[in-house]
Amino acid sequence: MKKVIYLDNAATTRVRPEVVEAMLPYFTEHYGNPSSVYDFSTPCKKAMAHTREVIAGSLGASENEIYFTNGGTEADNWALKAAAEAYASKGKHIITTQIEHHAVLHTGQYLEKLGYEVTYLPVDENGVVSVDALKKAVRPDTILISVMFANNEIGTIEPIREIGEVAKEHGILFHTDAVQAYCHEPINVDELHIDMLSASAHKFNGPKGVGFLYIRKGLKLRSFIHGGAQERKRRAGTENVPGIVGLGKAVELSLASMEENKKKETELRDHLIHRVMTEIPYVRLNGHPSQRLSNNANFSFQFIEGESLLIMLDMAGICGSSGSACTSGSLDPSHVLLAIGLPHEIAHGSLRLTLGEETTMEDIDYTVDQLKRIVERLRSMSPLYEDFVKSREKKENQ
Amino acid sequence: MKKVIYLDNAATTRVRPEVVEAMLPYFTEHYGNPSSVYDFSTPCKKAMAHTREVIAGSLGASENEIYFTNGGTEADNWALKAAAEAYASKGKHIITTQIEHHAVLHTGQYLEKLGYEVTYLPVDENGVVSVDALKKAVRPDTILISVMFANNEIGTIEPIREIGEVAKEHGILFHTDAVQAYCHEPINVDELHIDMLSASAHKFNGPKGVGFLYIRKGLKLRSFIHGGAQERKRRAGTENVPGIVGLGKAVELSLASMEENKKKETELRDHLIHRVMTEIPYVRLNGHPSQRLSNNANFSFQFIEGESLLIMLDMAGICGSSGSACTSGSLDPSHVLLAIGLPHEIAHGSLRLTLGEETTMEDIDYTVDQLKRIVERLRSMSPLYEDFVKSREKKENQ
Amino acid sequence: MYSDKVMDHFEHPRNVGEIENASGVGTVGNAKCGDIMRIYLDIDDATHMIRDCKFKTFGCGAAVATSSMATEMVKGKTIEEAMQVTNKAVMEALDGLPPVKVHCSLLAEEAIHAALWDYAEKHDIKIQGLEKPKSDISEHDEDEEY
Ligand SMILES: Cc1ncc(COP(=O)(O)O)c(C=O)c1O
Ligand SMILES: Cc1ncc(COP(=O)(O)O)c(C=O)c1O
Ligand code: FES
Ligand code: FES
Repeated sequence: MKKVIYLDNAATTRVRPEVVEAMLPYFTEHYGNPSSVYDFSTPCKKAMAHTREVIAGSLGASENEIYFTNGGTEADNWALKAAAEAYASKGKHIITTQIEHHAVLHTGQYLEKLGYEVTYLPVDENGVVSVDALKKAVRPDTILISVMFANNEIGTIEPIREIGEVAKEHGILFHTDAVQAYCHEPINVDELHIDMLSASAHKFNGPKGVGFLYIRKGLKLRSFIHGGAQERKRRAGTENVPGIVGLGKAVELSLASMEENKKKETELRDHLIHRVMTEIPYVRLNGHPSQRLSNNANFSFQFIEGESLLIMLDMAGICGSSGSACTSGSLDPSHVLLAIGLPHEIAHGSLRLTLGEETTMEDIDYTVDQLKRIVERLRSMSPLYEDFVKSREKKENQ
Repeated sequence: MKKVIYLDNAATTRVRPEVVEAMLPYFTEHYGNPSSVYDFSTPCKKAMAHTREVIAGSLGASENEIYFTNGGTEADNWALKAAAEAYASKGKHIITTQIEHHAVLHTGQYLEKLGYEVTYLPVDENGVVSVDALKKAVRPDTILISVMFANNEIGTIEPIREIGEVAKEHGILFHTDAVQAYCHEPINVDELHIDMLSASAHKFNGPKGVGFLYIRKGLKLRSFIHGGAQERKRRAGTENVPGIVGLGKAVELSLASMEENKKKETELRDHLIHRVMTEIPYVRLNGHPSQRLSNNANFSFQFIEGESLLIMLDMAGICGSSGSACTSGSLDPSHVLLAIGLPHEIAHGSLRLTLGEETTMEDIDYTVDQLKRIVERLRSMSPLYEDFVKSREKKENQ
Repeated sequence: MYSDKVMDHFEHPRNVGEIENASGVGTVGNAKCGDIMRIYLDIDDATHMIRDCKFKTFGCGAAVATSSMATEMVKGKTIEEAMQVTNKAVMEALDGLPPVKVHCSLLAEEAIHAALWDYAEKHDIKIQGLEKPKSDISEHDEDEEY
């Protein structure tokens, strides 16, 4: 088998072997239903309580503010729909941004159909939401602000603290989609005035199919999924105990190595960015130059198309992505890249490389070498490049 | 460690070791995001396609009618809410039963708050829904009939074929919550005129946190969870690939041994019922005497309370349940037992024992022996039994 | 779910049974969950000392354990002292109960009060602080803790 260099850690990550190890007993040994009375299910209840404690600790929250979900998408849907429902009598205006993940954007659009009004804040060329624009958008009937902690495509980290302060000042609920940031960046919900926060285990070497929504105590949010009395009557359905155990273990391991890992990733990422920017012509770095996730690099290569690039990288054993993996069902250029002002044809030629804990300097160097070759090759096939070269020659000759 | 006799297989089941085995590579080896372009995620896509094929085959459906969810509760919520939304212009009347799982009942109540009208059909003393009552309940504005395939507490199997025929005749959508029946009873969606069907892997020795909703082709049902383009744009969120692989394996294994397993379980169950009914006085069998799930036995012991019974069984190493595990957060007697006409105090003294593929005749005999001892002990502490004995003595002395 | 103390009292309940010709008998039911408890008291008419106390309970683990503990706590006490045995005191003695089970401990308190009331009626005396027992006990629904 050929070696694979996996640089798509924003799409999903490898589950750490220790996490799988921790989950295993809960499939065949401690398989009880946590809602049961008998002692046989005690290990399940304890394990769930432990994960809740670990997560609460990681956010400066308390255990009964953590609600397990089946992932980030469900958490986002729940936060937006339940907040809209709960506070409809106060108002029907919601503020979010143009660069949210589809889990928030499409939920916003759904709420618009139900009669809510949604403001999608623009961002600057680095993908940063303007706090001033937010302040101007606030209205007396605004009930919810939802701004992602860090963007999944371009890695920009948003000014969450300032946004939280605006929300607090106006008594508006503040939700943040922290799916890309949780366990990658330190987060304290009180310091940042966060009322709700979504996270997903598979983005930090935990299992797929489990995540959580933090809901600040006192919020009158109802269920999104109705049924049994699980999760203090707020999230029905038999709990995914092995998944929840894996989530807890992944949080513990990630937190323990977060600082070190960030340092290592930043170094590798900066090396990657430096080499690409200096060795490949006609390329743009997308996202904020410094205020970005330590594992994210996003480039636009002029004159070439992203999918072709991905396929050729794949042939070289490199996994990258063009826009968000979740949306690759669609052919439109990424809404995030359009929001930062890229013209369509440049947005199409973008590549996201996201590092993980296993990425090495050799991987990065190999990737850049291949990238140079592939970009050159694709450009040699591109009519856009041909036009460009010809018009440049013309200018030079004049 | 003391031996545990697990007789709560309706609450959840042990994951089969072969199922765990099948899942393992998808945590640490084939961990790609199925939405990705690169070859690295091909095994994930193939594995998901395989599960879809297996499930479609098991129901006589086609692959693009199977939508993965995170369990039975989500499938039920989706089916009811999306059908209500999609067909609201035709009418706002829904028919279901009084003995549904809370995943359906509470969703029905939620829809009532949104302005829908829900008829909850009564059942007879064996828990069977009357098809005549259903026919009378149908109105021109009825858009959905939701009747469970088999009840989770008392095991009664409902007359699904007749109900499907009524639905078909009137052009009404028919959803069945088959969480307890799927992989335990043969089901063909065409023969039974089923339009939507919910199932959950952990009820047939698959993993928790994964299930599916079958949606007949052509139904205009929308998303319930909004976001990325997964599941043909109908169910957003990164797919729980290991869970889906486990689901597929569990279906394959269960189907292969279904007939044999049913035969074995029926024999054990009948032995259990026979011994309890003949050796313990003042006991009632709940549910239909023959038209019931092969693994379900449900008794009401007069003069004693269910939780005490469960705790004492637990001390003897036996796991049973009183009412549905999911609802044990509540103190009310089970709505199912009230619906079949039991008075409160008798409903309180009920015990559900549900067998699994590992249950042996020795387990059953040991359980009955313990049960006799415990029932006697609890009755000796019961003021109700005291009153009963005294009034009986009085009558005898007269 | 339950503390070791609760489990001990459940597994080995103290004072289960009846008292023939008891000085006072009280039976109460809990409307919320349909459970029933009966307390028998044997009281010294001269000293008002509770010489013996027995119970029978149709109820959950918490109901059985609180009955057992409550009978232990009132035995050997005077009527006045027994009035101080509140459901809170019983719960504390059991190292606490799960929140959904707090109401079960009310059964024990009310059953003792009902038995004392029966005694007071039979002897035509008044007991300080004792009110006519309710036939149904229930407390306000604890709201979901958000
Ligand atoms: C920012 C962001 N929000 C939400 C999600 C959705 O999470 P999940 O796919 O785990 O449901 C993702 C990842 O796909 C994401 O990157
Ligand atoms: C009949 C029935 N429907 C729905 C459910 C809910 O399934 P899950 O807990 O897997 O979401 C269950 C089991 O708890 C059930 O027995
Ligand atoms: S030419 Fe194939 S996606 Fe545009
Ligand atoms: S639940 Fe009824 S007394 Fe405890």
